[in-house]
Amino acid sequence: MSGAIGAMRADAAKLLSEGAVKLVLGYCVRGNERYPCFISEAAQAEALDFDQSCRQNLAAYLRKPEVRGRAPLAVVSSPAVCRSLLVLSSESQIRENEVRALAIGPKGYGGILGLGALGAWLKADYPDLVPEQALLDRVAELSAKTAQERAKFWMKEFEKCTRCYACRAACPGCYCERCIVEKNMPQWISSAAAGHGNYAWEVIRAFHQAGRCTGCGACEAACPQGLPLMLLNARLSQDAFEEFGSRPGYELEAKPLIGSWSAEDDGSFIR
Amino acid sequence: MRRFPKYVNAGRALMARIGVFICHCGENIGRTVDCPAAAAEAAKLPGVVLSLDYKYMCSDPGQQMINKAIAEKLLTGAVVAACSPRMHERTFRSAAAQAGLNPYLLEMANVREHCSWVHSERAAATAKANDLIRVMVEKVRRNKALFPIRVPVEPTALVVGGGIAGIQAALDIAAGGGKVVLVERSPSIGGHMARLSETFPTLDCSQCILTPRMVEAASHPDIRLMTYSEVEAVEGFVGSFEVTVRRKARYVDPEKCTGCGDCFNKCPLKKIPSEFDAGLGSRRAIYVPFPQAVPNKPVIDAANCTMLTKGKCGLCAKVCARGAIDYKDQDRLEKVKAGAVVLAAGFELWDHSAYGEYGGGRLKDVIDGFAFERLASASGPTGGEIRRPSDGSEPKTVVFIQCCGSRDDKKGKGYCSKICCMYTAKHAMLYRHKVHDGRAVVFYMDVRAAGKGYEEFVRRAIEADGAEYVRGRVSRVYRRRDGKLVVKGADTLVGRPMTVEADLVVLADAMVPRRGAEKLAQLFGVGCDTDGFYSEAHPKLRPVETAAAGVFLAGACQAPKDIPDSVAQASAAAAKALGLFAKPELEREPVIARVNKNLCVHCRACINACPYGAAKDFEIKDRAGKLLRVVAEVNEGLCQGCGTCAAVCRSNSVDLDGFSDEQVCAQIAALE
Amino acid sequence: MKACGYYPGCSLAGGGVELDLSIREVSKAAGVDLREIEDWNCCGATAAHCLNHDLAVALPYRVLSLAEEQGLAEVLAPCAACFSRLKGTNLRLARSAELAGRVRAVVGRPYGGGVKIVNVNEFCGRLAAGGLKDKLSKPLGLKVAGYYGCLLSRGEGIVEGEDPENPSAMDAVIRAAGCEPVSWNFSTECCGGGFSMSKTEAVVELSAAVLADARAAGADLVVTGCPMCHSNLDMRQRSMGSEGRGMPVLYLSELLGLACGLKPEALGLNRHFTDAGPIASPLSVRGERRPSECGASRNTSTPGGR
Amino acid sequence: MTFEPRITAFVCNWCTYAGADLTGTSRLSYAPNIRIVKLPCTGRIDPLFVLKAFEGGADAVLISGCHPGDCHYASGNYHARRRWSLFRKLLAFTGIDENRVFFSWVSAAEGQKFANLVNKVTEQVRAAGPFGERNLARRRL
Repeated sequence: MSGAIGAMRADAAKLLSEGAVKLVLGYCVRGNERYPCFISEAAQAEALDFDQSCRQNLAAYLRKPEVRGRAPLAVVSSPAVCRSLLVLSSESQIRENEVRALAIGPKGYGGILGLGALGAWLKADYPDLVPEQALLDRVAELSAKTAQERAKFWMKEFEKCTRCYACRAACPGCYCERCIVEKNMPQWISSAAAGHGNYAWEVIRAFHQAGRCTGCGACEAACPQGLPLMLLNARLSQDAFEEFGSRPGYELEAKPLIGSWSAEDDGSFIR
Repeated sequence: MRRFPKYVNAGRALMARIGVFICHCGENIGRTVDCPAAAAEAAKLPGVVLSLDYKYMCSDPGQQMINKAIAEKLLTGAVVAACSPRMHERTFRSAAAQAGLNPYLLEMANVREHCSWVHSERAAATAKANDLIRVMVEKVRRNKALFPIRVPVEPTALVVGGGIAGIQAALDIAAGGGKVVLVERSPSIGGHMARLSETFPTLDCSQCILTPRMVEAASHPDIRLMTYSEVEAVEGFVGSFEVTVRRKARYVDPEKCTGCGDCFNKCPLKKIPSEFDAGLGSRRAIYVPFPQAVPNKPVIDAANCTMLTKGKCGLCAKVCARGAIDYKDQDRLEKVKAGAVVLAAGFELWDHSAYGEYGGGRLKDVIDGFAFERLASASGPTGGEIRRPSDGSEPKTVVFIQCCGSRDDKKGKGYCSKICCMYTAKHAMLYRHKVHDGRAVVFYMDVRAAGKGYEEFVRRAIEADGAEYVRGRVSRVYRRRDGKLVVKGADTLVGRPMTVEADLVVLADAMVPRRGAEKLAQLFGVGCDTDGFYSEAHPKLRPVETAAAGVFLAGACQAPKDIPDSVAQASAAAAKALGLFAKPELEREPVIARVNKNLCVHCRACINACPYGAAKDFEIKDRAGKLLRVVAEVNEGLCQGCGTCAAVCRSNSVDLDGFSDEQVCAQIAALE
Repeated sequence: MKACGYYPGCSLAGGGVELDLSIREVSKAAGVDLREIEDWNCCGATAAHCLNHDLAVALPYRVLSLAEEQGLAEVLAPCAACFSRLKGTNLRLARSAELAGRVRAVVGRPYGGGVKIVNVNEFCGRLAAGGLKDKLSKPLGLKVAGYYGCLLSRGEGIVEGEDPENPSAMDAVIRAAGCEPVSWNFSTECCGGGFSMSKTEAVVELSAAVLADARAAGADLVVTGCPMCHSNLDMRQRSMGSEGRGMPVLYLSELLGLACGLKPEALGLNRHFTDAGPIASPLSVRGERRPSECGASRNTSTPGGR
Repeated sequence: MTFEPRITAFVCNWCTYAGADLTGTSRLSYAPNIRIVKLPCTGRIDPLFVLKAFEGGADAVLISGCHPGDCHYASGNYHARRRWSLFRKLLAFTGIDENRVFFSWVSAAEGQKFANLVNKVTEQVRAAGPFGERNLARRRL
């Protein structure tokens, strides 16, 4: 891994010194803490680091005008971040010439990759990036319970939500200028941090990631109340894969799952 | 300028003043719903300034009552609780419009079909009626005045495809007073029909009935032919399409050319297989596809002409007295404005090389229907004598195999190509007429001869002309060393395998859409079915329209069709186009989607989801023309108002007029 | 040495013993270690699938399950019927989890679906392009009609990469053996198959037509991969008219073996009904004596004969 | 007093609304527990509508439109089908099971089917009981 990090640092420094990018988004590790860091000088590249606990999804920064304004830029990208970049690209949020990835993962460093090359790297080294087994086990365990037990479980969890929207801020997929929860004419989702408003928010937040969630886990990691958001995301990703073969973030241009259809889609639940 | 009717107000400018009008419908509603009680209940609703019930709201006095209330109470909205809006919404909305209320500020609560007729218990029915009225009052409070979308109509039709369907549509539209631009991709109009020898069930000579139509189309002052041309791009929408047409280089100036023929008589390249003759005859590198071509002006086949490929020859330019040959000619793009489009892209025959058991396309004497047409045609490569392609001898036994590629979803197509039973009977008949001692054997699955005079025609082929009909499939055709084609099949009526030694085999290949038809459909926003045929808007009631407003279908591009069906549909498409041209402006229901461009982040979900291609990218620029950002936009002319875009928009930046988020939310909330 | 699972099935121990011999010989020459599945059972051909659909899957299932247990990722099933049953079972199990569950319960053994089944044409093709590439020292110089019959040309998803009406897998092997594949019409026509006993005259008629077409196309011999086809084409010649008689019918693996210079007897060539001697004998190769001229009776020919 | 469920139905204008009209013109009766909200197409129905209906007190929600292939807008019902196939599973995962959200295709000719549908749904919801104040999806401040 250390060789990989060295190569990544060298590439970051090279890109900056050549002027190919103006900014590199990466992580630095201090003790047990992982911070995102923004590097604009080649000399600072030594500070870059990466390990498996760097869960914050750097692609989420790409919607911020102060970051975008400094394009072209490079992002230290774990496989999940790479997938986020491809999702953003297929939703026309970032363009090929704006962003490059310094692709890095458990199998080593993949080099400086343009958006067009990310898919091939992912398919070669991480072709079936699925949620961790432990998470799937928890999903299965909860799914096996009765509807009432599930309702009770989620009621207890959702009641903790303070509606700080840290989950939204951490998610690269949540890039709307005006989030649906902030719409007030009409107010679909109550903004009060309780009851139905919390339920609607959690469910809609998850559903808006249908066919788009790359499973990076940044939302859950960001939640100060410790809500198990990844249970929702994983369940939805699992359903989307099993029913529609959805594998978001492997293609540069992909039709959105919600917003496309096939005559062969399952209709057995419709009477 | 839009011309708006002058309404009392535009809706929300004033505090809501809503009138509720409850109809007894004689006893139909009144028997189960306590209408006076419902009126009293409605009067208590916020914003309701007037609540009445009456025996027959749709009667003249009933409508007068609404009119009067609108005028006197200065209503900003009205709810009529009566029958289904499918019944009388139009009635009440026009009454409202007459009284000066924007018609889209009136809604109906369906208390008859959805309430009094389906429930018998009076209290429950009245309670439900109250709910339905309350929901509609809440909706109307949030209704906006809407105005029919008016689109100016360019009274020109673009007809794509110059076969019989396209020609017929063009002639009918021109006869009805419209103008037509007829785009045909080959050098001549006429299509497949020009290649046929005779037509079923009358055995009319195909060219004799077609060529006068071709000439008529060419000489009509309101029809402009654009042959050797293809549609390149489409912009705009119903009423005002702007279509870019690629005019392919002909290398012959049609203005100067007199069609004398010196050039193609001198062209030294004589052995190019003629597409028109299904490869059985040949043409030159400068050619007219067939003698009766319209326009009768040659083109140069750039792929074969040595002057164009190697810069050697130039003979045609030397012999052309008019100097019409221009080797430097280039493709040109031309824009055409049209209010309506008729797609008549036609068909082609399925490539039977997928049938390995029939020789996989490798056997010279296994031919398709068009090749047989050309053999039988007096103007064909054999002058109308049936000769087999391999050695030019007269075939003494011809086997016709029906359903080659049709009704075979494993190797071919699942559908029935509809015309093959008939043309096979015709082929067998023509063959027997020409080769009296010959044997015509037809293998069929079923004979589908539904049509005027069709069954009789098939009977005639069998009984009068002695065609041998064998019900069964052919399992294999192979060429024996002596040149005979051995046809192995089964006679399923007798229950025996049988073998025929034939000299010629004619396959009735399935009809499939033309290559490139799908691309053309995409340009116009027209859907295709799984087989690539163009999708009509409704299989029963709108068989000529498409999902794209103002784009109509004619002929075999929609489904396999024979000539009379193609012509009938072409005339229907022409009537549709003329219907559009009857008024200078189009009026459309104003239920359309709108994008809030301030909020849109251009995730393109709506653009992907829109079935009409109405949602498109829109570039926001500053005054200097600098691109600020890209958002989505809905084209009013194309949007049909389904609202799918609004539902896929995560930030709800798209909304639907008439069924807006606010309206629906208020309706749901009113059900508490 | 490369290993490959081996499922001989019943016919390779009986009427198709030459196929067994030749396969084993060419495998040895190519350095492929054939590992016979231990405790294999009948594949179910040809009757099981007409009588009991579950049984028709359960029998091959057990074979596949054993192969998987014995660590065989790939199994060669030289008999065309065995191949079809085994591979067809793989396909059916993959298509229906319900069926897989039911059969698993009946057989009482697990099977994960991971055993690949290879037929004789694929196998010979692989050897010719691989292990035998440098050993094909004896170009035979004959005109060969490759006969596929039904089971090696048909079956959606079973015979892969072939046009069922115009198969070509044998061509490369025939060329590798230094022969010329002839273009003929009957490469997939029916030989009469299992009617050999019950309707012998039909089989004789059909098989004779196949041999006659091969002859008309100028073939010196016919090769096949199917023991059933082979027995019909080879054994029934005596009952045929002159159009069928005297055409040597070899297994594709035998042809390959001859081209490697292996001994004809070792390949089983002496076991055929119709004499393959002229071809098998090194002296008479290259058409010095056209096999079709050697007449109907196998007694008139040189070595071999049973 | 027996529990009378409240069912909110979101239906498309072209098929199910017309089918419900046909139920009326055929005078077929059904349980009076349903309230129809008409929309142009099932494609228009946002998951938010369903959540709002539960918030507002519905015990169940019914969504119904044109059969596959019959959509007036060509593909709105296909969009809806895909959307709901996932959303209903998400709802079930969070405790709103198949006794609360129903889907159906009812054509303009299926008056009897509509009546049967409403009756069956009403029965099923009646058996399941009130959606309940205890449910978070309902509970308000």
